[in-house]
Amino acid sequence: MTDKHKVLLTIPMYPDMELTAAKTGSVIAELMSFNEGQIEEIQLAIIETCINAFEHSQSRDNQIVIEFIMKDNELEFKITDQGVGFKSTSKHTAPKKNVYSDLRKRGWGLEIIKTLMDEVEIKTGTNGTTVSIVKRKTV
Amino acid sequence: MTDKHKVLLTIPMYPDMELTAAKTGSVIAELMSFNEGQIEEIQLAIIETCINAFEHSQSRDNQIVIEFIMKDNELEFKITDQGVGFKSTSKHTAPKKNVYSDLRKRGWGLEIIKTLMDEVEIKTGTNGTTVSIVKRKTV
Amino acid sequence: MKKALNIQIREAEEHAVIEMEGYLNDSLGEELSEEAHTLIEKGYTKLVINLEKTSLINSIGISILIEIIESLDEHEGTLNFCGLTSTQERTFRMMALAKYAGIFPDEKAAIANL
Amino acid sequence: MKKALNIQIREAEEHAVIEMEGYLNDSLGEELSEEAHTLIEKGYTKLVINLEKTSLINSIGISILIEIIESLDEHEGTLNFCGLTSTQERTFRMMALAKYAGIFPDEKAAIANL
Ligand SMILES: Nc1ncnc2c1ncn2[C@@H]1O[C@H](COP(=O)(O)OP(=O)(O)O)[C@@H](O)[C@H]1O
Ligand SMILES: Nc1ncnc2c1ncn2[C@@H]1O[C@H](COP(=O)(O)OP(=O)(O)O)[C@@H](O)[C@H]1O
Repeated sequence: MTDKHKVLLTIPMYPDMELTAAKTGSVIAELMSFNEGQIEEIQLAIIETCINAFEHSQSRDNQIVIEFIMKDNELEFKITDQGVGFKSTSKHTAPKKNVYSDLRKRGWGLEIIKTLMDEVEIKTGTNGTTVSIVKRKTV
Repeated sequence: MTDKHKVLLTIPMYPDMELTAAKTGSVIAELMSFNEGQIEEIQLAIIETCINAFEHSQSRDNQIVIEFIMKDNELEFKITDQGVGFKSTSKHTAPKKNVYSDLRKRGWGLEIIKTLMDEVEIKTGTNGTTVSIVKRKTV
Repeated sequence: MKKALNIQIREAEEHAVIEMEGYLNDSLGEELSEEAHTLIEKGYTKLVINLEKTSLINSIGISILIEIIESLDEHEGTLNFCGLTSTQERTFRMMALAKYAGIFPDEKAAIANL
Repeated sequence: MKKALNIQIREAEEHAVIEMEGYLNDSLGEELSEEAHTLIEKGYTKLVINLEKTSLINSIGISILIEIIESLDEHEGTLNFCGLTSTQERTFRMMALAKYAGIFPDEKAAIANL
């Protein structure tokens, strides 16, 4: 894989900036001939990952770097912040689904990403977090 | 101006990749409340500048970096390649408009950019070229 | 003014329809929430939210939809959605939203099933 | 197959209309050029190019449009455009394309003025 197939985007942590990332991903996915539904899924995954970084990373430089890697049959995107990382105590579990108050509680972002994408890998530490996501053209 | 208002995009010199840059610019312009016509103009200017870098820069790293700087009333974008720069001999002049054969000849890119945008500045040398463009919300 | 741009309300005898345009995030979600609560205060207990022109919905937007379902439920009302993309429908089902609100292909069906 | 996706041809008695979807760059431009030349070979000298669904046109795309005007001119034909955005029209006028081809708001007017 050469740099020929990489796009790098740096956005500030700023309301609505996740849309810039999502739209950039959308055009790349379109050029790769993903279908409409998959393009929407990719946009959602980018949006949720960026919002998580905005909300939880406490990053000092207030920036997110997104690396898009176009492969023959899949799009990989790595979303990196230089924040404080995931709290080691908060093991992530999917929220319960039965009661409104549970429903309303946040905690759906990662769940949505995992459902819509083919691979999700989180590397996190006190120097920051990288969420690597793979979406394949055919499931 | 802080980094809060900067978006950085690196794309490979690869057919259609100029669309990625144009669409990223388009979302940024939309978030900044540029109108539809202006957004199209910004996209065209990005496309023409990127195509010029693809065609003329002879860049070794095959990359273009685009820096979007969002200001209150204007969008500035700087498009940089690490290529050989403009040929010092070829003073750029607008092509003639009377005869087909002249019409057809290339050489319209910069002309289009200058017509559609408010400011265009070219810094070029043997280490590469940066085209800085400003589009204002109101003329 | 802002409301007029992004949110349309259509009030009928027995029900009301809310239609939004754009990206359903926290800020559009807040506008939506205000509109919905105004309608509930007016006495409407049967609402349709038409998402045809809503291009993207993030998880914060979905939480706000859940809050509206909850408010309606307190008034023994009903909410139906229409105009979802297949991805939106998938997300709504995953988040069990579909248990508490109907999902219909178009506004006509959503209204008929209130 | 590719052609069917991006380019539509509508042949009438006296004229033909070409409509394209998407980004008019070198590759779509080449397809367009082929279609136009096929029509000219068939004897059509009055063509309309409908740009309503053409979202963006780069300078290479415009050069190809100029080549088509030139070919038609050799056959004493006429080309009219329709469906341009105001930015496209501005670019066309700047490049003096408007001197050699008509620009009309819609297909009906473009056909009527061939
Ligand atoms: N970039 C990040 N930096 C630090 N923590 C994160 C990051 N992304 C996610 N997290 C952690 O993962 C948790 C789960 O995220 P998510 O499923 O999106 O739910 P929510 O954002 O609603 O809490 C967050 O509450 C947060 O603790
Ligand atoms: N990024 C670049 N690197 C080197 N030369 C450039 C670059 N951009 C433009 N040029 C020079 O400027 C000239 C004019 O560009 P333009 O007006 O777009 O016309 P065209 O690309 O059709 O030649 C080009 O022919 C080229 O010599």
